[in-house]
Amino acid sequence: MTTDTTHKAAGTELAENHAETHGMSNAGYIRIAAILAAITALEVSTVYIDFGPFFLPALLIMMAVKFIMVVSYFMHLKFDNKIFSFMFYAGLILAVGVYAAFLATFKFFIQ
Amino acid sequence: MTSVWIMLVKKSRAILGFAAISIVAASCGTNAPQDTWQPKGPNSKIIDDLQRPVFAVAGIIGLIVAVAVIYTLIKYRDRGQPIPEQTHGKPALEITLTIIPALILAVVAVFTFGAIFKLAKTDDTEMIINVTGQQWWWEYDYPTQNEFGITQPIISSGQLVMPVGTKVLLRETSRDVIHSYWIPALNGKRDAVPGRVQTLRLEADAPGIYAGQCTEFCGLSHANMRMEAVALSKADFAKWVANQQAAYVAPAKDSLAQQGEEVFLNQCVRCHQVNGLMRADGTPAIAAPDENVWSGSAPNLTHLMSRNTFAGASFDLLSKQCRDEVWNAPSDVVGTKYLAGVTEECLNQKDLRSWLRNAPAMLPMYANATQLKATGGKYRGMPYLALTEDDISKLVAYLLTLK
Amino acid sequence: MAIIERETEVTATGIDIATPTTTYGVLKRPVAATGWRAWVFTVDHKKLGLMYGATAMFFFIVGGVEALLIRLQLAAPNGKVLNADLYNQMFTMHATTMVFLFVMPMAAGFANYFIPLQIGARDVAFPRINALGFWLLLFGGIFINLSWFLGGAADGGWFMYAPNSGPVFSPTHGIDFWAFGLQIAGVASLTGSINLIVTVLNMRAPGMTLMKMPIFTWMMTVVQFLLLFAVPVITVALFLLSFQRNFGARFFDVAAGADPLLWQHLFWIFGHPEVYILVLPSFGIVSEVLPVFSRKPLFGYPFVVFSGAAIGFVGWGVWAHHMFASGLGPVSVAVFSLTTMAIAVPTGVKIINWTLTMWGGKLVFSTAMKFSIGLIVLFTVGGLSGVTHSVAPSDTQQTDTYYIVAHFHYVLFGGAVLGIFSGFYYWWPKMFGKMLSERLGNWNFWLMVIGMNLTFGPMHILGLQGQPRRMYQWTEARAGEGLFNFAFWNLVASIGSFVLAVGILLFLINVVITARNPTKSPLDPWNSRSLEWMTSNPPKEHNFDVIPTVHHLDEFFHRKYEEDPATHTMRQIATAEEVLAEQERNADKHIHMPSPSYWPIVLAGAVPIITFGMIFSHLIAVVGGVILLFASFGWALEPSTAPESDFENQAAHGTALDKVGH
Amino acid sequence: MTDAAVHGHESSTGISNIKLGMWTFLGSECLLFGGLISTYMLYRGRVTGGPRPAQIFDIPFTSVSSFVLLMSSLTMVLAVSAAHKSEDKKTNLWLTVTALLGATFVGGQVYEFTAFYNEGLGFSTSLFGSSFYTLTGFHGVHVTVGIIMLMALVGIFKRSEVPGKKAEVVEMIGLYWHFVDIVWIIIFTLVYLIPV
Ligand code: HEA
Ligand code: HEA
Ligand code: HEC
Ligand code: CUA
Ligand SMILES: [Cu+2]
Repeated sequence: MTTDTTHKAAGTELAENHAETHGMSNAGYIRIAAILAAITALEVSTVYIDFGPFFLPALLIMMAVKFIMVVSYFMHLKFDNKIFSFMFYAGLILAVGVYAAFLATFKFFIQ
Repeated sequence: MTSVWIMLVKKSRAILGFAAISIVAASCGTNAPQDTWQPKGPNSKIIDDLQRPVFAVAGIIGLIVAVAVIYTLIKYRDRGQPIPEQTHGKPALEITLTIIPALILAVVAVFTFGAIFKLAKTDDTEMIINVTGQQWWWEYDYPTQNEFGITQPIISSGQLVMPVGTKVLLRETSRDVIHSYWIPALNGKRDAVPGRVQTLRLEADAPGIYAGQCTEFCGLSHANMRMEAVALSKADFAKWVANQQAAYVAPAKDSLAQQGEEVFLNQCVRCHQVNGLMRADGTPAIAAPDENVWSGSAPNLTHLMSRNTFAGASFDLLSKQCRDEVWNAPSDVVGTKYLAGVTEECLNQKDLRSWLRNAPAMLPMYANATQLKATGGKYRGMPYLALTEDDISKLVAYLLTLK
Repeated sequence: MAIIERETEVTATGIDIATPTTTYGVLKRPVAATGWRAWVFTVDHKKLGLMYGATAMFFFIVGGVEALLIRLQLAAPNGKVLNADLYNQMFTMHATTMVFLFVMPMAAGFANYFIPLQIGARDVAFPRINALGFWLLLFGGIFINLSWFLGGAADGGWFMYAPNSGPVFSPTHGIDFWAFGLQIAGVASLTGSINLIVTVLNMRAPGMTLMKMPIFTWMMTVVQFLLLFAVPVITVALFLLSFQRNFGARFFDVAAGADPLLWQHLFWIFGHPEVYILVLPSFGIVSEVLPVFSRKPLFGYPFVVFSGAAIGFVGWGVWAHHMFASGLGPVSVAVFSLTTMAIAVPTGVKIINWTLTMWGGKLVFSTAMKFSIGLIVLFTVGGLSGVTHSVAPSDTQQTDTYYIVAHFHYVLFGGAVLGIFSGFYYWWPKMFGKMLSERLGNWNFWLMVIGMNLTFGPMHILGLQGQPRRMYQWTEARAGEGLFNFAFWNLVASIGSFVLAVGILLFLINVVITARNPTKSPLDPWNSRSLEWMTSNPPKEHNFDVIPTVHHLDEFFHRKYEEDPATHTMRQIATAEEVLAEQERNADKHIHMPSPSYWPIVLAGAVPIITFGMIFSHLIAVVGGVILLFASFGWALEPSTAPESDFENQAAHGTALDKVGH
Repeated sequence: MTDAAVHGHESSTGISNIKLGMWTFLGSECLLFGGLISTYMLYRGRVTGGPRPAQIFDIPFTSVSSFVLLMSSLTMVLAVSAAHKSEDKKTNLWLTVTALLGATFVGGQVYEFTAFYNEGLGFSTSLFGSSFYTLTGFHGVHVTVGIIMLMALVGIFKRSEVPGKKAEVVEMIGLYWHFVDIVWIIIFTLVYLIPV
């Protein structure tokens, strides 16, 4: 079990399997990229078109959607082991929570 | 729940005695002037009523843990018994022992919340005093408040003079680094942060002098940055205000003091303001400390001798004997004694003279010319001025006229 | 703590020296040679653990001597031992040294040494990064202390509040050295945390589920997560500070509209998790030691695990309790007051579980056990004073007084340090194959406990009597008279600190005596419970002849004992020697270990050169940068596998135990 | 970062050490950039006489360079995909394109910084200046490090001296690259698009 030859082989196998079963097709990636590009265009348009009260929420939602799409598809998080998601989202959620509280103590959100 | 709390407050001394731990014991009878367990005003009283039971609870829990551990050590020490069953815990017991501390803390939290918001109130203020910290002294600025007879702003330093039974609100800020204002007998601390104005409630029940100390590390002379709050009866306070607003009295012609005034105009006035002081040409002498001092300010000396201390309350203006007389005076006469100010007999010549001789030698403060690079040539604190002993005598005589 | 050179007979049971490969030009991978090279180029987690330990111990003495100077100065009013400037440097560096260069590296040392052993692994996940972390830490520590000789050390206090830490208020280079040095040490912590997290998640022995992991490993894992997320925050803060001091940024320049509270928040968002980073390793050690010497499993293992995780988690939401007097506004104060109280609950769970672990046990009072019991009681004292701080209004009376100093020394010394000493006595035979003298240990323990109470106990009184901290002198004018006067209690504290020093000196003497004493320790001197004891003392290079398969929490214990169905007490079924012999019979024939490497020390060496250049001359920084780049490529191109380093395990032929001579 | 392969050790979770290590590292990076972004958010309006953000930002320009960086994520993912299929030529091609796109972005940033500087926003001008350059500078350094890694990878592939598993190494650098991209997604919105 610690004889390395055996499990190295096992490891490689695992990695390859996994690429085949979970990977997206290149066409899929291009589709994602197209959506991302479209959202970006929409984001930029907010500078020129008046979205009124929806401006801020719309921007933030678009930002979040892009973020999650890159993470989920390009970075494979959606298909990969849950531990990766835990590691990353733990950091992300902690960061958002802590820094939001931090800004709140400066009354940042109620200015 | 509330009744338990009130009982704890009332019985706290008894409980403290029971939980005879040195920390807790520190609350019973003492003499240090900055004792945090001797409230002398309603704000500190709010804190005191909160902390006594909290300390008692903490003491009791500490005792329980200690006793439990010692009992276990004695009872279960190895006496040759067989290795016990490998039990892995009792969830019910665990959960109970988790919930009990949580409940205790929940009770503490409720009362804590009440105190926090009570101490943060600002809408019942009766009097405002602006307090500015700088390395290493405090400046007090009383804005115009007609109801107290303050018809023009009063600027003072070192000792905060306030009327008793009045809800005073300090508005604190700083001109350089963070300092912290703290008169333990009257309230907890509040930092004086440059770029911010923050408030601290103060109110004294009885006339007296209450010691304090800057408690945010602020550089070399942090340890020397002290202050005192002087609470005067309302009548005495009115007298103090009147004196602070009295017009400048020039020293008698040809007196030593008048020569001192000249030296002062030459040497001191570039930093220190004395309201009403005129130059020889009849123009008012206006100090420009911002050009000389890094923090941009030096103490206003107009009524120097109405204070008992100088240089961040580090040194006494009064000789030891006179000082003790004021400090130990019973509260009904302390006002009168304080208002007497510094007379010639009572002046602490030694310290004042060495201050004028070489201030940086008395307080570490990088005020010597060799260390001015970082501040672009400006002094941090009062510089060494190379005065002759003669000049110093003249200056002392002059300063004594600044009642 | 001297590094005791491993004896040849022990290595003889281990790896055959590998020959280097030359596949990728640049440099050969060094061989596992003897002498100093065996240490400098090593990637072995055990050697690195010992090197961490030795470094930390060195800095403990440095920080301790600084503390003694502080206490000398404060023994009497208007102390003249140090001037104000030097005093300010002294307490700043005392705290920096103790926190970042003693407790954290010591914990890293224990983690390095014991996590792989406790989870049944042969090394950590990234051995070279492990070595890199150690060298960065060492160089960072030296770098910070260089400032003593180059114009003066940092003088802003260990939390270095802005704007007092700005270029105007602290014109020497002390704070530059401090900020860059901590930055370097921070990288070490970060790489270390990634390494250990991956190790724990990925390299456990078969059968060792997370809930069968030894509790020390668990607590260390929580610590690594705290480091992982807390270090970047101080990294940001330190960058802002360095950019202000060295490149003219204005982050804390009030004239530009800066808010000094920015620094406070960033520092304490890191700083509060940091205090749990300091104490949780010791909680882990204590949770190992108490069951062993109570002959009982840890009471409520899952509760201890989850409370550890809870402390780690809640620890993120309490940072502003260090700022109750800063002027946050009542709502923030109330929220942080509440969360701070909440954190006492999971910590209480630990205290209660430790006590209940001893309850009903068969208590053996070894020195390690005494230190652990000391921790329970003294940490509780510190924790309870912490709870009194959490009551924000009363904290406004306490903050920045000696009462706070008392609190954190009780939790740090009574918690972290006592735990570390417990670990020393418990694991010394494991690490060095020899037992520390228990008789000296007894003296060591009592002098430390008495000394610490004499030193820090009076600080409660001093603080509540209104003595502020960080004062280079105290004055009789504010000292009071009678029972609570400053003079008496300051003197007691100063005397106590020397009692403490003698106690620690005894430990050092104990180490020396032990190193000279030829007697070997038994294989399982304490009748221990976890995997690290299921191998020789000290462990072989490859840790285990065969990776054990785990069935129980406390696997080793359960291989030695079984329950008597009638009385439910435990009876021995095998000795440790027998368990080990069984392991060796099944030893792996073919074990592969990573070869040493030149690159970690070279890469780490480049970093202080860069930071030195940032302070003094950008040319030097460029030189450092070139070395860094070169080393990175050397690192990347180094052959990762050296097939020749495989070896036939001689232990498989049943000779190891005879040679170790237990 | 290839030490994992060294170990004769089966992983308890069945996943590779370096991949887990990389994700752990990225989790930590969230707090680094979070701190920088929060500092910027706190200080973005504090300009002390210097130019305000809205006065100097050139949204069309930045939009284009953001788009370039976004597309480099696509080329990166194509490189990873090719690497998994062991198509070395394609892998190299996509890696090179990614590096070029990254370089275009960094070039754009250098141009932008120069332009801002000429319009009066120096590093010491104001809090806005200090925190803007620090945030975007940190990001730029991350991109630059990514480019160096990509180029090194191409070089190493050419000499077919890849230590460890090729596809995995490409994937690792890919993760890093995408992370740098998502950080920019946030910066682009919070810094550039939300006006002050
Ligand atoms: C090892 C490090 C460590 C640990 C573990 C702690 C633990 C705690 N700390 Fe401490 N703290 C520091 C290190 C540490 N601290 C340092 C270094 C500083 C000062 C930094 C500086 O200013 O330089 C500081 C400062 C500090 C402050 C700021 C004080 C000030 O500057 O004004 C506060 C305020 O709330 C605080 C609170 C607490 C609390 C509530 C805990 C709790 O986690 C304690 C919990 C433990 C117990 C409560 C005991 C056991 C529990 C039971 C037996 C159960 C029953 C208990 C109850 C129902 C109460 N600490
Ligand atoms: C883990 C952390 C840690 C540890 C272990 C210690 C240990 C000690 N600390 Fe520390 N201390 C801090 C962390 C720590 N401290 C922090 C964070 C601060 C706040 C700083 C700030 O405000 O910025 C502080 C501040 C602080 C102060 C307040 C300074 C001030 O506010 O002005 C004092 C004062 O007494 C003090 C004393 C001591 C003493 C006597 C020890 C002793 O326990 C030391 C014991 C060790 C030794 C004595 C060395 C080993 C002995 C020998 C080698 C024997 C041979 C040598 C001789 C006899 C010369 N410390
Ligand atoms: C360059 C500026 C400067 C000059 C010139 C100067 N001082 Fe000062 N002085 C200060 C500062 C700053 C302080 C406050 C220092 C402190 O408390 O630490 C001070 C404090 C004092 C105090 C204590 C005041 C108080 O209320 O605490 C006195 C008295 C004093 N100066 C007298 C003089 C006299 C007399 C002269 C002239 C011979 C003089 N000073 C010249 C800057 C100056
Ligand atoms: Cu002002 Cu300390
Ligand atoms: Cu804290």
